[in-house]
Amino acid sequence: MSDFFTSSVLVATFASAIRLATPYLLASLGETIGQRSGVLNLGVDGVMLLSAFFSYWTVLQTGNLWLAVVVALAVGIIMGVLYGIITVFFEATQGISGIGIFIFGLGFSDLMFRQQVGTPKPVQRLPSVDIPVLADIPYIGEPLFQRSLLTYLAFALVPLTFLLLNKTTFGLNIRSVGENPQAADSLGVSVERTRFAAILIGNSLAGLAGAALVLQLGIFQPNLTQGMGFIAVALVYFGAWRPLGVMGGALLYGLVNATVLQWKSLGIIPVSISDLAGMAPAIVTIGALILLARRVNAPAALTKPFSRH
Amino acid sequence: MNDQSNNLLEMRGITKYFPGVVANSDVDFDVRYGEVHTLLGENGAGKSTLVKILFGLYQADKGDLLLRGEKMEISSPSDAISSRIGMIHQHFMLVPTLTVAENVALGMPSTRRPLTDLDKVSKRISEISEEHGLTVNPSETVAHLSVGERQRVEIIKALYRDAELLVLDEPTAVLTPKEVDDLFVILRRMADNGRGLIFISHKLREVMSLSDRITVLRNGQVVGATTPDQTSREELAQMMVGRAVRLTPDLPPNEVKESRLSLNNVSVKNDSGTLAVDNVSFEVRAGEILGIAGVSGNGQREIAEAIAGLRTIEPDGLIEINGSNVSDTNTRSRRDQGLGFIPEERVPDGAIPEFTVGENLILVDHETDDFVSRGLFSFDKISEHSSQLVSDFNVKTPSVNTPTSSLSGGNIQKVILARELSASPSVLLACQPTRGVDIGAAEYIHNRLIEQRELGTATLLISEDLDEVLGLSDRVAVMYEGKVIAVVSGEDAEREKVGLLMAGVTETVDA
Amino acid sequence: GSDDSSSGGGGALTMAIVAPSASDDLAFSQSMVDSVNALDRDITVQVTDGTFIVEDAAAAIRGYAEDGVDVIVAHGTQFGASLAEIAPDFPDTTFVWGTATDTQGLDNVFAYAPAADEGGYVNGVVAAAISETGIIGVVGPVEAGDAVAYINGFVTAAEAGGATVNVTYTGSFGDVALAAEAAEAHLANNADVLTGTAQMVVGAVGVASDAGVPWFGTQSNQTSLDPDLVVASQVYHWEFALEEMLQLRDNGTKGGQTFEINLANGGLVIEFNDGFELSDDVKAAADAAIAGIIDGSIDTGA
Amino acid sequence: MLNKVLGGLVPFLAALVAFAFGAIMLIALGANPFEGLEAIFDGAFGSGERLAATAVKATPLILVGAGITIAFRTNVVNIGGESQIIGGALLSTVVALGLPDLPAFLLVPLVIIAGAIGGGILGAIPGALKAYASVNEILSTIMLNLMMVQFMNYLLRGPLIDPYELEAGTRIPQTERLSDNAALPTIIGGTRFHLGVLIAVAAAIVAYIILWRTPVGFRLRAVGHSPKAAKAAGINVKRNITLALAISGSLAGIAGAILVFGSEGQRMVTDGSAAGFTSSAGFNGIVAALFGGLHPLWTIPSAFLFGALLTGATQLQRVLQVPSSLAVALNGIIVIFVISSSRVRTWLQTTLGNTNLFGKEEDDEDDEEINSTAEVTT
Ligand SMILES: Nc1ncnc2c1ncn2[C@@H]1O[C@H](COP(=O)(O)OP(=O)(O)OP(=O)(O)O)[C@@H](O)[C@H]1O
Ligand SMILES: Nc1ncnc2c1ncn2[C@@H]1O[C@H](COP(=O)(O)OP(=O)(O)OP(=O)(O)O)[C@@H](O)[C@H]1O
Ligand SMILES: [Mg+2]
Ligand SMILES: [Mg+2]
Repeated sequence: MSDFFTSSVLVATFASAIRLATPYLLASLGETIGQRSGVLNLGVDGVMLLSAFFSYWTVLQTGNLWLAVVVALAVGIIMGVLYGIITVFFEATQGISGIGIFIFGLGFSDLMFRQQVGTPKPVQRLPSVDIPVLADIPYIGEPLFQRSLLTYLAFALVPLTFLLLNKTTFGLNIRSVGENPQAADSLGVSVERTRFAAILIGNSLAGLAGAALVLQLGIFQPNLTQGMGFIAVALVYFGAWRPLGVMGGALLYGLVNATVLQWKSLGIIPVSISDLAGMAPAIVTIGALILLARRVNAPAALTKPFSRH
Repeated sequence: MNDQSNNLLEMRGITKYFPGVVANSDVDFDVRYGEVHTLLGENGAGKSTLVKILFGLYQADKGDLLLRGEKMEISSPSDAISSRIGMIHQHFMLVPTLTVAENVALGMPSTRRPLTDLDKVSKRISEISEEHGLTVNPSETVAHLSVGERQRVEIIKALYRDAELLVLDEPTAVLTPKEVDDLFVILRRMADNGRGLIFISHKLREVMSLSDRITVLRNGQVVGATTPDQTSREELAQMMVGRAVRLTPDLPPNEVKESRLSLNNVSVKNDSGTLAVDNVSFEVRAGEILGIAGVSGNGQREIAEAIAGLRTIEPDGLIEINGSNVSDTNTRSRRDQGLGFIPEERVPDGAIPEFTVGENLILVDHETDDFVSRGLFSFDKISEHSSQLVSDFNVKTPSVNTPTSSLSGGNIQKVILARELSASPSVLLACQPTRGVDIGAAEYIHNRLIEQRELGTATLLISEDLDEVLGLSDRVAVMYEGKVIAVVSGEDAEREKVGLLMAGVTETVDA
Repeated sequence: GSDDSSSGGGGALTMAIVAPSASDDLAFSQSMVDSVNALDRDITVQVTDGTFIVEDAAAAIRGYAEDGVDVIVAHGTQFGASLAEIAPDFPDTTFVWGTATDTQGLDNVFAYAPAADEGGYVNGVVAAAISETGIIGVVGPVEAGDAVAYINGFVTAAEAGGATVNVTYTGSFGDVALAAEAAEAHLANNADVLTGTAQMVVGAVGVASDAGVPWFGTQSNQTSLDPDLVVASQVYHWEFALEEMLQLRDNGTKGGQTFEINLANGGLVIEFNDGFELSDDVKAAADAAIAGIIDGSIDTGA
Repeated sequence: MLNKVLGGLVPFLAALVAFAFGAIMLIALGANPFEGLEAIFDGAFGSGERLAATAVKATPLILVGAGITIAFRTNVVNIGGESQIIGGALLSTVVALGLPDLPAFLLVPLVIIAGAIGGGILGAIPGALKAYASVNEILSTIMLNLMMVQFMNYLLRGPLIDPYELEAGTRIPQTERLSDNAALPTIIGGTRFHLGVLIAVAAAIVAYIILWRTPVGFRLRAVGHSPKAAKAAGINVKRNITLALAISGSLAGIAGAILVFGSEGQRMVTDGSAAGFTSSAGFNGIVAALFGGLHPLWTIPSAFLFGALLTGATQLQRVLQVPSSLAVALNGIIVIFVISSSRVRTWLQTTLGNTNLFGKEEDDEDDEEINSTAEVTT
């Protein structure tokens, strides 16, 4: 145990937590925006898989990481348009149409991978970018300020999402259509347009999450996400639809995971119970919620299709 | 103002179909500058439908709409808003989680795009507040506001958008008498400033005092138009319902028997944890109606929920139903003890809109042997029972299999009443039993309550309609700031005296 | 992709592979597909992969049998029970089943298993020799199957070579991100050589690449993942066992025997990466280990 | 009448459009789409044996789907099918390991009941967490899915592993072959069609009866539509929320038991992932439930359809050598199209001039429930 409390191991654990948290954070922030507008998207995992594949494929073909990020964003937007049409215009049951997107993303990314790539080939990974001065701060410099640009973006999006939701007219519209679309409609706010826009933003961030995941790893595999998108959705509930809370959830989840891995590596967790230890992130997340004992209400119109008739 | 005619609004030949219903049939309706034009009619007569068409929420199947003399297409609320039409809906159109300023700013262009300009909005709200006497704190979250305050926010929203034609669909249904008086001062002033107002209400006293003109709808058709000085409440009632209606209930003498419901030192906290009911004791006896009068927000809701078992009481208190202590039991067992409960809000508390009328009628007693045999529902019996109740209570519905959501408010209320009264409760807790209900239905409900009293039910009637409380109650308890500050017998209860008590003025204070 | 790769036509032998994961996973499934394709015979090969679920695999196996395929490889232990049902219905078909250590008494079933601990041992010898910190990290999936054998062999050798070995089982065969972080954790704990097994290790190899840390592979040749840092891979050359089975079949024996691939029979091969310089001492130590395992003087500890 | 025709036709058309997409993908992969369709059809229905295989594949989907309808009708989302399947499988496996000698007529019902209990517990946990601790069920069911995989892996490679696997050193994480007395008897000889299929169909019928013919279901639906009204009427909201997820979970748990005792392997085995054991029935069951309009009875044919697609996919891959993930993608597309189609149907109904827009009033109860999918899951 004492091995764990050495500065270098703690720093590494923290850095690992930040890396693990990055895709969750991006996807969860996107889902937060969508849910605040009243739209549940269970398809995050599928969007992440598609964007992860296409951005990986872009790097494989062009070697251009930034193009890959743009491609991921584009995949997110395309899936957002699709999801927007299904949920906003066709008023489909959201919980389930999201699962449709998930299944499609799972199958299609796998199919494309086998067709276009086959055997996993490593590609360039996202470089870490040191932030001048801050990167040299002992202990926190490495985990916090020697990360990739997508990680910085993910964390920068926390206050930005807060501002978007709480300080802009668009955010006001989002919150109102998520709580009482009839009221928003009666004031001339287009519920359809607002939700559609929120879905687009949400899916774009899911797209970026896929890029963050695959470009941090530098390799793709069928079902690369292993259900990360679902965890991202769960973290929105953990964070009670607040960007800061969502960040807390992503960090907690990442930190428990990273700690468990460190402890396995150090032999603190014996091999015989390594699977049991693998349950820790989920247990801690639920446990934390029980202890917090919050009664935060979901956006009142969450999952409810709106129509005037 | 307008040269051609004095009409701000003209609706001609408006017709609107809903599945199985003609909600408006060839309706002509107009509003002049500077007048309050009242729409009157039974539940389901088509009043809301007509004004929703005006506001772009529904599209008329036939008919024309002229605004300021010009033909207009209004296909969405934003069209209506930009034509300076404002609407205060029958159900509040507020986002409870947002602040007053945010609710007002919603949908309006901001001067600081893309950011909101809530400071400016707040300032403007304060100006409007001052100008019209509509006090409200712009930075307060709407969820924390009283019903009256919410109503004010709705009006501010319309004024903020500079509405020239203002529609008020039953704005007074949930207001206290004082709030109604205040509102009317504001509305009158708005009309005097040249705005046109459409007013909808079931309360004839209000209609007579506020309106310049009155149009009466029945079954979607205009059946008459008049002015207050040419008519009377009785005549209006006759026009609406098509028959004579007794406006104030008559309470025949009745024998009062044993205590059925008793509260002893009951204190209850509200959702924010402060004491809403403060050490209240009273009892209601068989064959008696005890009315609770009070301005809303003085603990009536909490005391009702405490009696119904929906809210826990503080440890020292005691609630007994038919002599047994129910303080710690749940709603189910209180109902088993003979409690009937008509909640304050039909939806979402009293009925399930998605359920059929029949299902709502068995919501409480769905598990009795009458309806279940060998674990399974016997639909024949349920259907028989429901049809009986529908006809007994005069519920206007195509069938017992109709989803309750497509019934008018008054008819939903009748469904709830039918359910609760048919169980022959020994104790009946009736909260706002006629809120939003037309006079015909209200008369009917009052008669049923009186009938129940004659059958020996102990009724606790909680209502903000002072006429109703005074007309129906053997005794009237006045609640003020969580306490029962006076109990007067029905005969001694005069409007003015009770009104003063409701404002917290007790007799010892010199007038 | 996973499409057919025929090495002949006409009246040639037909073979089918039913494999649990992707046929190009650089691991278990690929090892079999590569091996069949490496057979020096006139064979038409069909592949159904991604059938971990026994029912799916059974449908495919039966389908191939009904189509008259001559030799069907059921490449997964869990398919055994299905074979017991299917094989008796198709006495002319040869079923090849592994990894397994017996044929369930079926006379048209051959069984096969790898001695994965042997390659693990050789890799471990080399790993301990090139490690400077003396700490080696292992990234495993679930503590099961041939992963355990490989890792046990590796640990035995590396510890004998004076190294400390930290083993992490991530709990998943597929979670690449977790495998990458497990590798990171090992690096944080001063490991300077890494190895691992199963398809999710591609994530860990990426971490090794970035850190410039040598990597040892198993099941398939993983040199393509990093031509500079992959030191050696233990590769399953099932074709040696397969060839023997086909010969038996040619001679009328349709099954009933069990094969192990190991260093001795050439079924297991330690494929060194020429791109990674190893000193002669180390090479000699590896060769000694191989020889020792073959002659039985070394106990791999598995 | 028009409503009913459209009601049946539109999802069918949607499925056709989805298949057209599948054909495009096949062409892109260089395969003949007609051969592809034929392969799927042949693989799913080509022989009695394959029909039986399709029915077996549909079995867990029916069970999970029927459970989903109960949960969704109570307005709780159950994404925890995977964990509940695993829970049911584990408990029934333990029972079979513990009582191998019990005669079949006792052991078979016992393992099914154990499955129901195991799954029920894993449903009741998120239910109780939601009702009594305000933990959202989407979060808790997702987390429980993750936890149960690890727990299964732990048990199957540790306490429950086949001793032979340790002895032989192969260490496949699987139990020993479980007692034959627990095996679900085959109903149609020479095929895999076993008792589990009938159990699933019966369970779906029971779910239907519970929901619409009993006071229990009445309360669940009341809570689903309006917890406040239910509460004021004296219905215990918390208990019913817990109950809904418990029932939903126990049906999934039965699916878990059937996956073990209806399999040829007659044992539990893991590849380390949940899907390796469940073949994602926990998710596909949701799809089946949706496809069936969140109606337990319609879940049966709809699960059969998806079962057909899944079995057909094996044949597709085998015959045309296209990756089976094509079928997965197709599956997703079908869901997307069908889910979108209910609005199209409403639109068609109105534009074709049927004034009875909602088609509710005089239609019988069942018809209404099928037609109103889009309104249900609030
Ligand atoms: N959206 C709708 N769908 C179907 N029918 C409707 C709808 N809205 C109103 N109706 C029906 O149209 C008729 C008129 O309803 P409307 O709401 O206009 O009545 P109202 O006069 O406002 O009644 P109340 O006094 O109860 O508010 C009623 O029969 C009602 O059931
Ligand atoms: N509208 C709703 N939709 C979904 N779930 C709800 C809803 N309202 C409440 N719940 C869930 O049901 C739980 C129970 O709510 P309820 O109001 O019945 O509490 P209670 O009064 O303590 O119940 P009890 O009757 O058991 O004493 C809540 O914690 C919440 O998770
Ligand atoms: Mg109305
Ligand atoms: Mg009304």
